[in-house]
Amino acid sequence: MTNPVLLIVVPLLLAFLSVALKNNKKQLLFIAAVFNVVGVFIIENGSYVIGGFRAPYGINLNLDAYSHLAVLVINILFLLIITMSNEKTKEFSTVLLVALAGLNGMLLTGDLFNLFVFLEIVSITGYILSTESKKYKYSFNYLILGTIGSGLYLFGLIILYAIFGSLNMADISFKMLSYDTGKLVVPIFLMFIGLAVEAKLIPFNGWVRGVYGNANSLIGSLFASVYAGTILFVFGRVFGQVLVLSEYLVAVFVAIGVITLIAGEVAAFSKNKIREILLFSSIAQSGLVALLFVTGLIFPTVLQLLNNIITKAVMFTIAGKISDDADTDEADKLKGIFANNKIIGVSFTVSALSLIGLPLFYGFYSKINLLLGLFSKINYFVAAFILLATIIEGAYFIRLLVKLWTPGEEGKESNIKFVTDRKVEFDFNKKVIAFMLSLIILLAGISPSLVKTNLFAMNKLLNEENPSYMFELKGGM
Amino acid sequence: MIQYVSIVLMLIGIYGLLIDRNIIKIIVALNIFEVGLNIFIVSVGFVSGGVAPILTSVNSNSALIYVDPLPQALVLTSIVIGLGTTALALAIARKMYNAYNSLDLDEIGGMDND
Amino acid sequence: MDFNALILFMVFSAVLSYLVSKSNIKLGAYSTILFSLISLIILFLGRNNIGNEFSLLYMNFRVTAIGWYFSLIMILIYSMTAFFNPYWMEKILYPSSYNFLYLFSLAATVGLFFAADLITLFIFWEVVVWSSTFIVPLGKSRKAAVVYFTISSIGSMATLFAIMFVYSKSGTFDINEAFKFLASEPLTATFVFFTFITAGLTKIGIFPFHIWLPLAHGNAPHTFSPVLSGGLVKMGAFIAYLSVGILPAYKAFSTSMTIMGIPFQIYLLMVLGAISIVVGTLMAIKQDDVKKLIAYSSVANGGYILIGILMMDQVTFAGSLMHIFNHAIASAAAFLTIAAIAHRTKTTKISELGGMIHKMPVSYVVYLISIISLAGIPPMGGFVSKWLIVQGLASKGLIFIAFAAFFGSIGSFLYVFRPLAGLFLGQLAPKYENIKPSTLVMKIPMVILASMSVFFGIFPKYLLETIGEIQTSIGIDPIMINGDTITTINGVLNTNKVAAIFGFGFVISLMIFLVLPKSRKVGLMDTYTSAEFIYTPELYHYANSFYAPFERLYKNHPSVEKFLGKFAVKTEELGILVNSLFFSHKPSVTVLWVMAIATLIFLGGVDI
Amino acid sequence: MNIMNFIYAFLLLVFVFLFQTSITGINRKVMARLQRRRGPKWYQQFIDIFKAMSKSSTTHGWIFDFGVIMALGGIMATTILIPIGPFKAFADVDNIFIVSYLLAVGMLGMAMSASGSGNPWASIGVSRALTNMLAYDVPFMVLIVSFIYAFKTSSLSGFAALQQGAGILGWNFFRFPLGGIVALICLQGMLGKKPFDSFIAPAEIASGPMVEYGGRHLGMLFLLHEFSTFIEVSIIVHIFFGGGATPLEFMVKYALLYTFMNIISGVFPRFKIDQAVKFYYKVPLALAFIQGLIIIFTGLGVS
Repeated sequence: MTNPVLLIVVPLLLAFLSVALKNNKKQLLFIAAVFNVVGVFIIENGSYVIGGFRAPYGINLNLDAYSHLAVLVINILFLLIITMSNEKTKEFSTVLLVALAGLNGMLLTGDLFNLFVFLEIVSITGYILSTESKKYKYSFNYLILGTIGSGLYLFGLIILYAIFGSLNMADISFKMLSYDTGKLVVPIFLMFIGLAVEAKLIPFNGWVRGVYGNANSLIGSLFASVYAGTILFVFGRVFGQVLVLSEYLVAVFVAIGVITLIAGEVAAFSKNKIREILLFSSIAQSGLVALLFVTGLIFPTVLQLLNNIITKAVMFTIAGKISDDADTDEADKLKGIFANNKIIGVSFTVSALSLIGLPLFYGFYSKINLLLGLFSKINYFVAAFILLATIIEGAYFIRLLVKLWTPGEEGKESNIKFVTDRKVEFDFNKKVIAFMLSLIILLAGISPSLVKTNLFAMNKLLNEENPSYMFELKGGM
Repeated sequence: MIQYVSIVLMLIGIYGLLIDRNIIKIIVALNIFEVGLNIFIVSVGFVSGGVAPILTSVNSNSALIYVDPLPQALVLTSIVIGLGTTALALAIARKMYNAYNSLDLDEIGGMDND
Repeated sequence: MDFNALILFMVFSAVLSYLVSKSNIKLGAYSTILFSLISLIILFLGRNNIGNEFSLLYMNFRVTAIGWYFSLIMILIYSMTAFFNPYWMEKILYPSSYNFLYLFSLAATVGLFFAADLITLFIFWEVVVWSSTFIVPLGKSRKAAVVYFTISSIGSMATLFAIMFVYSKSGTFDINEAFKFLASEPLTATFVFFTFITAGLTKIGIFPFHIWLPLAHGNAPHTFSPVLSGGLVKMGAFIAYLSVGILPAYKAFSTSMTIMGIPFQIYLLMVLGAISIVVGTLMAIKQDDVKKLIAYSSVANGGYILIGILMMDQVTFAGSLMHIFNHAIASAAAFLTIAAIAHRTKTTKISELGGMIHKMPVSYVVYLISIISLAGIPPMGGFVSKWLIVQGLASKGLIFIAFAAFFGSIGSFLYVFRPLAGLFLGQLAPKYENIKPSTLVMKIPMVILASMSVFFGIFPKYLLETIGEIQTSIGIDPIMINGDTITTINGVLNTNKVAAIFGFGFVISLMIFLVLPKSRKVGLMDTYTSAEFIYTPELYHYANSFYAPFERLYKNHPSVEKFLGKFAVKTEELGILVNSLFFSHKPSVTVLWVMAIATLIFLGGVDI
Repeated sequence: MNIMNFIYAFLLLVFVFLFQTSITGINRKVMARLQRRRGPKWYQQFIDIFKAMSKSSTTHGWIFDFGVIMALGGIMATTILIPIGPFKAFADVDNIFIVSYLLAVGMLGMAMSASGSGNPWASIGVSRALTNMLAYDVPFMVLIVSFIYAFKTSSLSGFAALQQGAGILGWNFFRFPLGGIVALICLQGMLGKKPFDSFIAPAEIASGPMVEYGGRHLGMLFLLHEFSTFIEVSIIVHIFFGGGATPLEFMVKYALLYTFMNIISGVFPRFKIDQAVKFYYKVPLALAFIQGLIIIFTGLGVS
């Protein structure tokens, strides 16, 4: 058995090395990312004890179907994003290495306090990355909110510990089954707030606009795709699988999710800057994913989450690059920008259409699955809200795409002479990877069975009706 | 009792976050919040009449009541993380002062609509 | 040839056409003609496929008579319009993508009509929507594409909801099976009926979803407007058919309150159809842009089609199916003539044109025949279908619906005449003195479509026999047709005879004209001017606000556009509110939120 | 349908021409007496028509000619559809919808020709004529729909046959008085008589559509006018006054109704076109709906 702890340790080790080997930082980052991607395919499912104490007394790593899929996707996306924005990684190599370690740790750990530690590590790398834009007040805002959030998470966690005397996820999960969950509203809710700050749920996400809205191609896509993906995977782990929620809490969380979804879409509709549109769409998607996790749907939610983070990786990279080169990301000033960058345009379009959930793209498959799930749970209202959100989402994405593809004045035919004179040059890496990702989205949409048989073969649990990893590994106990 | 004190400390910290406009004061408030939290964590491990869970020659009798040692370990970690965060926050505060020539969020801000 | 091969062929032809266009734009445009014509022939000859079932990937298909009929119309319109593509290749921003999307959306429509399960139906529906959405902004308006897509997705999302709902209840996506359980559940059936049909309503352009038609049809590239109006709108009719034909609406609503024998749920939609007729007619009357005018006429005609389909009976349903065909070819032909004129004059505004008949006589004749058919005047096809619809309405005594039908019918004389008078007739502006007539390739489809309008007006039996078979296949009495005599409860119509009488009258009139003394040809400016001297033909041309006194009567009308405009503004304002409430750049605001929510939860959670 | 039908049809056209033109002549006399004038001779109308036909004329292009031919052809074809008492040139074509839509062909041809002249007065006239048509046709058609629903027929002779045999009180005009009033108001609009004649208003828009015509074109339009008058009045006679068991009965009813309408026209001023629309959509449309609802829901008067 290959120990998945390598996924955490190796990047961390290289992070220390990178301080010494200043000139080769970039290469080290690349090595770590490649190592992790390769490693993901080698590691095997199981529970791994760290430090010699048997669970639930010691810390353990849980590698089951869910976390395996998560580390697979997150590591691959991490590699793709740093390759796409290769030119920007030098400055932040060390931080990125630490972040990679933290992200893997968050996904793998089977211990709630350990999760807090990794969460803080990842958050701190996030604060540092966000300073790249030189908009320090946004970073400061992010820092304060992130710290408060994780403080509240810890607060709730400690109360849980006081009640159950354990920090092990599986242990707490089992103990909660025979406990009146109605009495756990306060600690669970504090933990929820803690994760919600990072997961961008309204109203705990005041930092998002400043940070995402000014991020460059590398950092924007990292935040929107890798960071958001990780935190949502963890959210699904904690609130979808570990903690047993009372009906009251489920209702409150679903309400928060729905509000996030609708408010996010509406806010995105009112925006003109590409990155702001994308960030509000990310917020909405987070709300959607969170509420689906809370509803107890795992498989369709994961599908939707994958849809979100893969497409956002492509779109934020492109949007960041555009604003880096053209000095603006206002759609009105970038009319017809894709006319000169067709491959990038196609990738962006495919991603956007997939995010809306239009057929022939992967997003449709996830949308159908989550609707099927919701209907099987008789959650008609949530389904109706999701469809409503889709309408708004479609409206602003199509508006954006139309602006970026077809320049022209109202009442005059679209013509090349209306194309903006701002120039954006996309390098080879971005073109190839963005196009490849959009091709994958397309193929997965045309033949979803491809996804199902290949990617999900190792993930049989997710296909089952009521997946709970707790019963597979029992947290290593 | 000590738990109430800690919660009061946390609330003071949050109150500071709510009303303070000065970056340094906000960082201080954040620290007060964290201190309150840390005290709370430690307090959880307290068992009335318990002794330190260390096997010594004095109290080798395992029937004795021990205090919970884990929260102390946790709080160590938490303090370290808090320290790191504060350091980073101060670094950012310095950068902000260089960039905006002010430490007052109201003066720095006012660009909410950008 | 099997139809799964047909669908595959159509998809690959789209890709092929893209590749060809990449190397040679003109050749690519001609390839769209070729491919769509081949598809048309395959489909036409493959009628024996009706009843076959096949699957591609995860999609299942079943060839039905009505699906065959709809796809025939669709491919016909596409292939005829394709003849215009070569002339627009230099003007369109992305010619190769245009060709690809053109053929791709065609393939998707055919897939839609042959869908055997609801998911397949929905997939192709959405594919058509997004593929056509990207063609629209190549024309004159970017906003049009957004409105088109948004309105379409309102419909498709409602339909998706219905599909999922039905699936969760019946456990199957199969179109024929999924709805069966509704027959005994009137309440659920009402809900499913209204949500499922919404996509159809948005696509046909039924009030209040009609606003996208004038925007999209009026501003799409000239070569795509015929397809939108003649073709894609008819997809909505198909959904409407599914909602009353396959969904057992009449059976399910048999216990509900009826109005003149029609369940009120269905009557409600018929009223919407009637409102669309009136609104479409009134708005068409006041348009200055011909394309918008024809677009609004599509709204009105969509109302007829919807009403007819909802009746689901022997006469009206047949009339509606026939009207789908007639309106498709007539409105496509009308749009094509406008495209031919815009090709030379670069404008479609009535007030900027005039006297085009002297430069483009063929376009004029085609336009004349098409609008006569649109207005439902014999001896064109449109007359037969409108006659059937009106007969059906009269036999049920639906006078309020009939009022709308007549209002639309007579109102259509008004609006079809406007372009005729302002654009084709009247004074020819000197700047158009030297324009050339339309090219031969453009004339081919126009002449074909116009002659079809005439042919099916005189010999409707070739169409009505097919429609009768469709009616038999879905279990309602086929339309009674004997030779060329159509018989309904209240009357008979022999189109041959009417045409012969018309011809007879025309011949006599012609003879009178020829016998009488010859007349002298004079110029257009040589007219009675109340003794004024006028030298500017443009000023001597009555084309602006043609029906000014009538338009004044309803100039302050409320409109869905205004309402939706306000709604969009409100949505944006809500977005700004969300922004300022939740997304402050100061930590204190968010911390306050955290505390407020936490306090609320504590208060609420403690006593639970 | 054989050659005899067409011969009958031709004879019918000739007969209608002679009959209607005479009636028009007589009516000119009646009108003159009403206005305390002597008036022209009863055959003055024939003289006018033949005189116009014999004069030379000018044309403004092929559509100008073609429109006139199409208009007269369409109107004559419609005339052939109209039964005169029991006499019909063709069987089974007197469907009210066929008649009213075929009538529109003639109208359209005339409008085309007029606009083709390039004279704005003509276009203004056409615009008013079409607006007028939208006003009067809709209430009338609503009425017709309820009749079709009640009587299960839509042919003119069918309507007429159902009223015969019960005396004057069997006429639809008396069985459905509201409808009868609507029909007469609509007939006035169809005929383009005052107060609904703003589209040819001679002093205002120089006779509207007719402004450019002369010679054979004008002569043919005179013919057209006679035929279309015949069609419109006949429709009302058939539907509301029991048609005629014999051609003579029909002709008498016809002459009386036409004269009556003319007399009404003699005492009215002229509506503006928007006033006409407003009027038709206020009074006759409401009455038509009331009558329709009465017929459909109570069956009152249907027998």
